[in-house]
Amino acid sequence: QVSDDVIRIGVMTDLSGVYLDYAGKGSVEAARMAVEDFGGKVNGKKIELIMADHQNKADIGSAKAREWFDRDGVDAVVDLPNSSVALAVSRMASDKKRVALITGGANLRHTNEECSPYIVHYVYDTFSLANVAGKAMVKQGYKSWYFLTADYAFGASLEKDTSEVVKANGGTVLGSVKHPLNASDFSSFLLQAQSSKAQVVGLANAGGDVINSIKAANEFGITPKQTLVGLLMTISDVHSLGLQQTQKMKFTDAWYWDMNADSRAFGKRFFDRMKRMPNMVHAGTYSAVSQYLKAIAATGSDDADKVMAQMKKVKINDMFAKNAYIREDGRMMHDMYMMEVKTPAESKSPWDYLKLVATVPAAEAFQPLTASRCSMVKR
Amino acid sequence: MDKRVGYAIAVAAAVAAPFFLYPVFLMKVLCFALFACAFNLLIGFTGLLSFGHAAFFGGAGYVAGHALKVWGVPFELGLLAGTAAAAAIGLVMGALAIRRQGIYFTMITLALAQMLYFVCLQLPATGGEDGLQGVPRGKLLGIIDLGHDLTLYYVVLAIAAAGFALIVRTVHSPFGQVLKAVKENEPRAVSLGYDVDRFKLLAFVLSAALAGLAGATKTVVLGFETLTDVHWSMSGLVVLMTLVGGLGTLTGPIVGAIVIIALENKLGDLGNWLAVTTNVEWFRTIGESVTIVTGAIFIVCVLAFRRGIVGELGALFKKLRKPKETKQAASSLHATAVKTTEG
Amino acid sequence: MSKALEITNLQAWYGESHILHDVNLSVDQGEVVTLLGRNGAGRTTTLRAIMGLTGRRTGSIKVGGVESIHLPTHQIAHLGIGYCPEERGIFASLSAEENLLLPPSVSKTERGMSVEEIYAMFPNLAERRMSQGTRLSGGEQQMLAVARILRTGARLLLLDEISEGLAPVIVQALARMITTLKARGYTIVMVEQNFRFAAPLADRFYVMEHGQIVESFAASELNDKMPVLNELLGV
Amino acid sequence: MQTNVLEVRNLTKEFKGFTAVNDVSLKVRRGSIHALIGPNGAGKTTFFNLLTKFLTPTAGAILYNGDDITALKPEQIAHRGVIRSFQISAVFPHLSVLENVRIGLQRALGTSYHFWKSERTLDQLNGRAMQLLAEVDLESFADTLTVDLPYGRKRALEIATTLAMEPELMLLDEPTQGMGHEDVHRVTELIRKVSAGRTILMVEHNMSVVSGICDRISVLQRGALLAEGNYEEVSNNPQVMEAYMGTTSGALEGAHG
Amino acid sequence: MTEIFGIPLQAMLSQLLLGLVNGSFYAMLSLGLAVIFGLLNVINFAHGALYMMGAFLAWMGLNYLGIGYWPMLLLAPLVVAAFGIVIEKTMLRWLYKLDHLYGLLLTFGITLMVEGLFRSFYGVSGQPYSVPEALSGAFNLGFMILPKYRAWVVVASLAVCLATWFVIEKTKLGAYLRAGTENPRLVEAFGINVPLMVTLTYGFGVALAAFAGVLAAPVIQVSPLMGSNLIIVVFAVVVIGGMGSILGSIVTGLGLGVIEGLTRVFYPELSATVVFIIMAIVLMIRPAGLFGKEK
Ligand SMILES: Nc1ncnc2c1ncn2[C@@H]1O[C@H](COP(=O)(O)OP(=O)(O)OP(=O)(O)O)[C@@H](O)[C@H]1O
Ligand SMILES: Nc1ncnc2c1ncn2[C@@H]1O[C@H](COP(=O)(O)OP(=O)(O)OP(=O)(O)O)[C@@H](O)[C@H]1O
Ligand SMILES: [Mg+2]
Ligand SMILES: [Mg+2]
Repeated sequence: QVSDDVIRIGVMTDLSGVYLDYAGKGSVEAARMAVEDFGGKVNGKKIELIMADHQNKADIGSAKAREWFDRDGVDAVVDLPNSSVALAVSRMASDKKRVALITGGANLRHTNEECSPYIVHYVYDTFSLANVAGKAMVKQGYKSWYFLTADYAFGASLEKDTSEVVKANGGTVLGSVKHPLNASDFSSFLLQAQSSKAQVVGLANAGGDVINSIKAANEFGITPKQTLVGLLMTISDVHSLGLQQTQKMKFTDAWYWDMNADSRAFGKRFFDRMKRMPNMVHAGTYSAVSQYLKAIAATGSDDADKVMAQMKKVKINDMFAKNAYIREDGRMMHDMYMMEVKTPAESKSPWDYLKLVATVPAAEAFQPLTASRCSMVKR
Repeated sequence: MDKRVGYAIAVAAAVAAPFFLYPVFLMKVLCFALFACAFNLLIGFTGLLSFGHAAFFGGAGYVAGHALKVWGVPFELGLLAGTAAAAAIGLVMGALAIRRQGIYFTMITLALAQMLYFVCLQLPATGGEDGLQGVPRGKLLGIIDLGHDLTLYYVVLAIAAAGFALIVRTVHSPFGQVLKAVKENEPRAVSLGYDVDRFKLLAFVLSAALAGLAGATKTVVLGFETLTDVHWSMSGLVVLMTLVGGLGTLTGPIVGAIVIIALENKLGDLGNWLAVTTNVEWFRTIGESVTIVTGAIFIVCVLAFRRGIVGELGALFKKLRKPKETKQAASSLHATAVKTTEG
Repeated sequence: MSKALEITNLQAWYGESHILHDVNLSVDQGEVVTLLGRNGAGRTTTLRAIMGLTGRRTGSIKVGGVESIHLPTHQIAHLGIGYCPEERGIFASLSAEENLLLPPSVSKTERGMSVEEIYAMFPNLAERRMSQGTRLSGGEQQMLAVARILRTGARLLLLDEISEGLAPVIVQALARMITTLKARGYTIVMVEQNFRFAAPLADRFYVMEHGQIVESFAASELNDKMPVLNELLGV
Repeated sequence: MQTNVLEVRNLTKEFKGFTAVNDVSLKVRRGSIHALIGPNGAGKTTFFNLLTKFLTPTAGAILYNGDDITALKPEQIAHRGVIRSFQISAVFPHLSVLENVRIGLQRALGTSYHFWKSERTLDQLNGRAMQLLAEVDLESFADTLTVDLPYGRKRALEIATTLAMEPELMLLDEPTQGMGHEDVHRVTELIRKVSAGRTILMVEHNMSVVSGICDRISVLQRGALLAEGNYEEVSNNPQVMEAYMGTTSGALEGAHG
Repeated sequence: MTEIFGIPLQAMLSQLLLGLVNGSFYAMLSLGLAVIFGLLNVINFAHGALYMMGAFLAWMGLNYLGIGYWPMLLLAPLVVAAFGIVIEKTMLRWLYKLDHLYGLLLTFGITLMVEGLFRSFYGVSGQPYSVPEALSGAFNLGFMILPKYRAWVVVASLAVCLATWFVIEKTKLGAYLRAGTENPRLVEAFGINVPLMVTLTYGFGVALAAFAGVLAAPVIQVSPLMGSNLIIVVFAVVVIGGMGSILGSIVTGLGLGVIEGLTRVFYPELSATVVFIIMAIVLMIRPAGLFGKEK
């Protein structure tokens, strides 16, 4: 019983704005690869992949999603970078009983206030970013922290969560400075971080702000003495800055292409198509789509309730994650990693950028169910 | 006479539309149409180009959303709160900006609106980049459930129509007369005893309030409000709508809003359709280049179609009508619009 | 020797409106010619058309024998023309003296009046030389507008209503100035409303009406023509 | 009632180191036509600007009907009945002639801020507007767009609009400047006509106009009052002849026609 | 250690200095806007996009052609000037007779297109560009480490700004420009090739933007969005300084950079809005801006 005999998956992403490199076309390609790996069919039913650019506008995203669900018979949406779009679209998916596989979004609310039986939060969230960085770093002896925080909700919560973790693990927070979103120059803020003499400067910001902070940190001679930790960073950022600037930085990652044979194989395939290596969002999108299709294959139905039940039932073992599973609140539980950027000398080949510092098991990385504010979680 | 026929046809079309098109999409178009008309009230009839109208649109959206969601006020009060907030922001912004003319005015509105953007970004109440989600629609007059799209559609249609009627009336009011005079020759208006700054300010506040009404309504329709609506690119968008439709024409902004909203939402589909029909894969990329296409439209409009769709049509009909006095009925809507331009 | 200015069959438009219809006139070297006419007759437009400042224009305008109808404005000026516009065109962001020194020399051979000569002719200006251009009174601006084209070496002067709004004492000074200029061999085309001012100065008159020349005569015929002028201008 | 509508006491205006109006005291008698003449740059326009508060005086007081109005704003002065015209024509070009006059009349209705009223509520003013247009011979142009009017007619329209304000005191800055002879004549007659029942203060270079209609003449020079009196007195004042006329000719007639 | 309002004097000094660096960018950009506005009466919304283009050209020069920083410092502005000249000749030219608003709208459209194109070719995360060899390293000023490159930015931009100011206010060419600002047709009637002057002015104005862009390339990531983040602040700077005032744009640009820098220490939350707040205050007191002339 596949509705109208086609399984439709919609990749909703940002094809023209700030998440272009972070998700964007790479996510579309990753989803396409997953579909291809099924031979374009599940149980003889055709799989159709459609995509849309939400332009980082929630109203465009939700209008598109509405059309997809009501008219085009889309069964699942995937990716959803940009938290306002992700919130609006996943809400609509829940209303219409369709599956939302959030691989690009980082908002903790998807598995808390906004949780629903139809939402899977797949790759990472702000809690895990903070948690992994805080724990792993303090354990490695980086005890004193200073934060450079983007002055809006995302930055503030990232800073707050990380501080709590740092303190809980025996570290200290020496202070923080707030900078405006899209600041043109970070030197003033970094000088304040420098004079704090903290071991770690945590970057509680994202995108261009991360990149420009790192540049200024190099210029003012902060980096060799103090360690920069990107609280939200991907390999795409490392690539665009180059190893010279980013060497020895640390950041939290959910996946790296050079971790095992499977991931390397995927990385190479992706590279051949996109001329760049995938980041965790791309890999997560591939994995999420594959798991979704597997669940349809297993249940023989594209009914959201059945598929979701199936997805939550099985263990996930693929190139993205080993021994992972989807928790009752929709959180996909997988190990997270603390990565360090290699020095130019250590790097042997193009895109050979990172080395593993620590693995944080899923149970430690993500928000424990006991703390969940999700209404589906039974206590 | 024929003006009425034109309006009647428009109303009939609007009433029937939700049976053919998405009500939510239509409501969004209506909200933007009202927004553009409100904006046009300022540029078209006082000659002041504001590049900060997003502040009213989005600001009202946040206030209305907050009132409805957090304070749980009824639907009408929510809209009212949004509108009043926009009027208040308009008053402050106007009081600062009105003292300068032309391009200075434009830049000041732009900068002040950007300031509001930063405030919205930082305030906890707005939810930062998550936006304000889950705004309830509530009930009209406490009885009629607005959860149903079609019901809400007619309510929104009524709101937009009322707003539009108020704009038309304002243009053709004693106040509108003075505005025209001020636009034509400001020192002379002063010497005749008119406090021109207050007239401009009132026009500005009116425009802000109506833009706010549009923004508040949009928030209720979609159920959320995000930073997009207070960002300066939203101000740019409303300028584009008005420009495409016809600056200073009464109906132009409506047409412009329809065209631009449709474009924003459907450009990707259009690209895919072109790719399928012509077999040129390149067309698919159009969907990824909304900003480039928008920019191109701006340039083309400014260089070649300054009068906008309605303005150009009006001029065309005027030309056609000159030799023959027939065809009046068909062109009535546009002709009236054009007449107001010249006024 | 070629004519200083020879206009044949000139048509000119402002946008869509056709203002000048078939204007023909010629001015000899060293002559002072006055264009008379009612408000809106097209006299200013004629001067502007010579300078290429109207919209479209057709016909022929020869300046010192050189065809200028297809030239851009700045090249027309370099044929040796000094233009004093009706609205004076004093620059607010420049001081009076900067205004005076602004126009570049337009002739390779001729040197215009020196600044000293000019200040001697208009003592008011010397006094206000450091003032911002538009802070000058209406009359002072008018003087400045005339004064600044005398410096450029232009031999053909186009003067539009230079006596307008001036005190009688200044008007008389201007009359003396025109006489002086004429004696120095300048060619002058004046547009004047003020017939009493123009009458004794001009060698020849053209009368315009509705964008056309309707009458032309020499100074010697002036008395004979008074009835016609009376009818055309109400003089 | 005061015999003087306007009394100016020791009015001074300095622009950075330059005194444009210097300690001028002047009385304008009710019902008169008072001319202000003087060489270019004497400060006449500046003086007008001070009276209407388009410029702020450096020192001195302006009394209107005995009240000190020195501190009022331009539009407040207009409300009191002091209306000026400009040296260059001031009309609303894209309104019809009738609408131009109505703008002047409209303020009295008190509905100028009423954006919710129909503009048809203004039709009640049409009668009065036509009367005013009749006064300046413009009835036949009522529905014409103002840009299309000839220059002289525009000045007439401007006067009609000014009259609509029921001014007690009209300030006219060179009302005949740039006009052809017919127009000069028409406007002169018009001024004479409208002067009935009100006071007019005008700047004018055209001596035939001044001598024809003005009751009293003040002569400014370099910002200061040089002479005052009727035409006879002023025109025979040797200082005035020297400053304004030049010494060549005896009569204060000038080159103007 | 001496403290001012709880901030060590040394920190204060270093923030002042950094503010000056940012101020130099503001000054250069607002100067370009002022020059263009002066003669063309166009608010060049595309200024930010052209600044970005300058930075990108520097990067492209290095990556595709192997041309280093110093040649690009000259070449990039020239290329952008050429681009500007094409825009002026083919588009802006037709708008002069109309309301200035159309110029703003046109350049707004150009901005969207230019930024969109760069974004679709180069993504958004940007391209790295490192400090030129000769200027790497830093001065130890005792109270802070000042990267040599930042010092160079201040020196270079001040030199360019002052040279521009001198030409416009003190030379005959400048007088033509100022007169052309008011009444271009008349200046042309005096025999000056105004259309050419206008074209070159636009070229020069956008070259200033590109120059600032090249200067910025080693400091911030070269990304398609770098201009749009900056341009609105620069607009506010221009309003505060008084539009069209050359000196005003230079002084205000530097001054606001410094004030913004201090805000970053005393009250960082406000640093994004402080410029706009100052703008509001200035407008209340002096509607024409600090250096602007009342109409
Ligand atoms: N820029 C313009 N656009 C359109 N029409 C114009 C323009 N300038 C002048 N005209 C029209 O051209 C005609 C001739 O005007 P022109 O200024 O040449 O008259 P004039 O003889 O100099 O009279 P005046 O005494 O008013 O200066 C008038 O009907 C006028 O309305
Ligand atoms: N804003 C100002 N700043 C400086 N000086 C000024 C200003 N306005 C006028 N002036 C000067 O004041 C003097 C008087 O100017 P005003 O315009 O009042 O003269 P006027 O008597 O009206 O002359 P005209 O008959 O030529 O119009 C002039 O010398 C002028 O340069
Ligand atoms: Mg003329
Ligand atoms: Mg005057």
